[in-house]
Amino acid sequence: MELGMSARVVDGHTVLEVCGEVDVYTAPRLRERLIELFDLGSRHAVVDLNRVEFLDSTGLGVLVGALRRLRGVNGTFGLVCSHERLLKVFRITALDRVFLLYDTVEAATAVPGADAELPA
Amino acid sequence: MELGMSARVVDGHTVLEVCGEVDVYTAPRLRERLIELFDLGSRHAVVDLNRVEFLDSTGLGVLVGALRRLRGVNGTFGLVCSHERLLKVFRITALDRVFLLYDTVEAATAVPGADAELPA
Amino acid sequence: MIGMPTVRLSFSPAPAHVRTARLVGVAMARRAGVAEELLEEIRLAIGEACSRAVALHRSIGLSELVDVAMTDDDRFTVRVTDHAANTPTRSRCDADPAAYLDGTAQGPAVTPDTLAEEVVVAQMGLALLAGLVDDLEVASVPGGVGTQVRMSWPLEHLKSDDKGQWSSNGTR
Amino acid sequence: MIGMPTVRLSFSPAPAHVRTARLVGVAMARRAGVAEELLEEIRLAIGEACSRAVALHRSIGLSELVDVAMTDDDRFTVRVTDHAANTPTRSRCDADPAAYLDGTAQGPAVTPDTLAEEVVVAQMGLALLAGLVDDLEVASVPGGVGTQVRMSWPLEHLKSDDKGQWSSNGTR
Ligand SMILES: Nc1ncnc2c1ncn2[C@@H]1O[C@H](COP(=O)(O)OP(=O)(O)O)[C@@H](O)[C@H]1O
Ligand SMILES: Nc1ncnc2c1ncn2[C@@H]1O[C@H](COP(=O)(O)OP(=O)(O)O)[C@@H](O)[C@H]1O
Repeated sequence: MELGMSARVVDGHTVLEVCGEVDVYTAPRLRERLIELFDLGSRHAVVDLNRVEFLDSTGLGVLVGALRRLRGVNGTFGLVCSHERLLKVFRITALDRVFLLYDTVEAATAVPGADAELPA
Repeated sequence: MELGMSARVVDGHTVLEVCGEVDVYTAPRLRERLIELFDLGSRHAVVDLNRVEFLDSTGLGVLVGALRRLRGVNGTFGLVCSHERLLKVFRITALDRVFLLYDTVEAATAVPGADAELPA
Repeated sequence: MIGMPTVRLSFSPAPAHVRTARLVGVAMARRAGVAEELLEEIRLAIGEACSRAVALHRSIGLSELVDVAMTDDDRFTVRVTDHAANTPTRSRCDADPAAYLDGTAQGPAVTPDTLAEEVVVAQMGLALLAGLVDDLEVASVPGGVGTQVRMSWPLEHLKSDDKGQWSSNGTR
Repeated sequence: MIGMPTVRLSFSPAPAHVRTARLVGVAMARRAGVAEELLEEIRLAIGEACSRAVALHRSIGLSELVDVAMTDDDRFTVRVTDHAANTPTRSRCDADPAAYLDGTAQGPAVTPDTLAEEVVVAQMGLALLAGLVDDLEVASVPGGVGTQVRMSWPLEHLKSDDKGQWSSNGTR
């Protein structure tokens, strides 16, 4: 139910794994965390949503904001999302045509990226 | 959360194992089930509460009703209850001095009883 | 604002909704910052206060909604309000449970068992409320018909209210 | 009685309470007998309707409570009501999300990103409501200030209402 987040670097991409519910209550913390990562220099980010149980419009808004921010600096922003429950949310809002959606972290990080290792 | 019940005969006692929440919403079903067992001839009953997560005053009322009914026919009525969470409820209401409380089904069925096997 | 409920739940007097009230109460208490070890007694206390109100409404055929108001200012406070007129029958439930089992509390043994069970339930409900809740107050609704059970519990930790914003530079 | 809410939840316009509303809505839908496979969309739809109302109240600094009324007569019906005055700004959110990403929908690029995100959220919220709920109705509050989102879902199975009673013979 609560939001959990953990970041690592995979093949030059900053991968943020998210679990729990991303909603109007917790989305601000996802936004904060992404800003933190971008401020640390991440330009190629992947958000792994495969362990997210619930995603609402506020969560989508945060993801759209992240996409815009990385586009603005010629970065890339991918989403890992393979569960029908969440894919439905992207389809209904037509955001499946806006985001790059991948089934696995491997697929999402296969595109070239150049993020350095994260500071501890 | 929901109420689950299953009955068996152990050493001449009808043992009703209950799991889930016994509250103002589900207690009527516990009452129904006990009545059914008593109508089938059970005179020595044990209710196993060890898998009950929640018990409120309505649940207590049903247990008191069962105790009264079996006392009225010279039967016995024992409760299996070893978890502090539930014991607290019995203590606060002073019903720990009214019921025979046992830690295990074995202890509760050790007293002599004479219930026949349950019909399938 | 103290006294202004943060969440108010009103429900028709049906047992199923008592579960809803417990669910909401515990979820709110947890979020408000009540200590984890108090949550179980809050669940039970809210359930008892609501069951009592539901039973009361049903016993007099009152379909009006039962009210639960919750606030989390300095303490987590729950107010459960019924809308039944204050009659002498409402205080019939203060006998000793053991006496009831002896048959002495209910007078002649002709009392139907279902009524008797209701009396036991009411007694046990009050015993649980009084035994569980340190800060408990039962009072007539000011200027109206009904009774309000007010309970409160301390908050363990304060809530944070920070939220990040996309910085306006560096984005486009 | 049709129209008489079985459960009514009112909450101050805080994001945390949207979770409470989802929790209550799904618990009630399940008990009312809504098909299991509809619960996830009910959770999302109630969340979106409530988030919208909360955002609206907050955007105009309105501390009044948001209302959610639930009934389960022939269908499971949820009504989410805000109390914000109906102004033109309330219909600003109907642009295309893709256009927003291009920067074309918001006119000049000076729009702060945080506002822009709120617009996206509002668009997505409406898209989700419209896409998820077959029986959806958005209307001004009759004779008052505010908007009501009404949604309903079919009940799969009927509820039983039997409960056993201790037989009065054989007990004492
Ligand atoms: N356990 C928590 N985890 C993360 N953020 C929290 C937590 N508790 C509170 N917050 C933050 O505090 C904000 C306010 O929530 P809260 O004050 O608990 O709501 P309310 O008191 O109105 O029920 C939230 O938007 C959230 O960002
Ligand atoms: N899933 C269930 N399991 C057992 N009993 C149930 C169930 N659903 C309903 N009942 C019975 O139906 C009665 C009425 O509950 P219900 O009609 O669901 O409440 P409401 O409609 O007021 O929310 C309950 O007291 C209970 O005995």
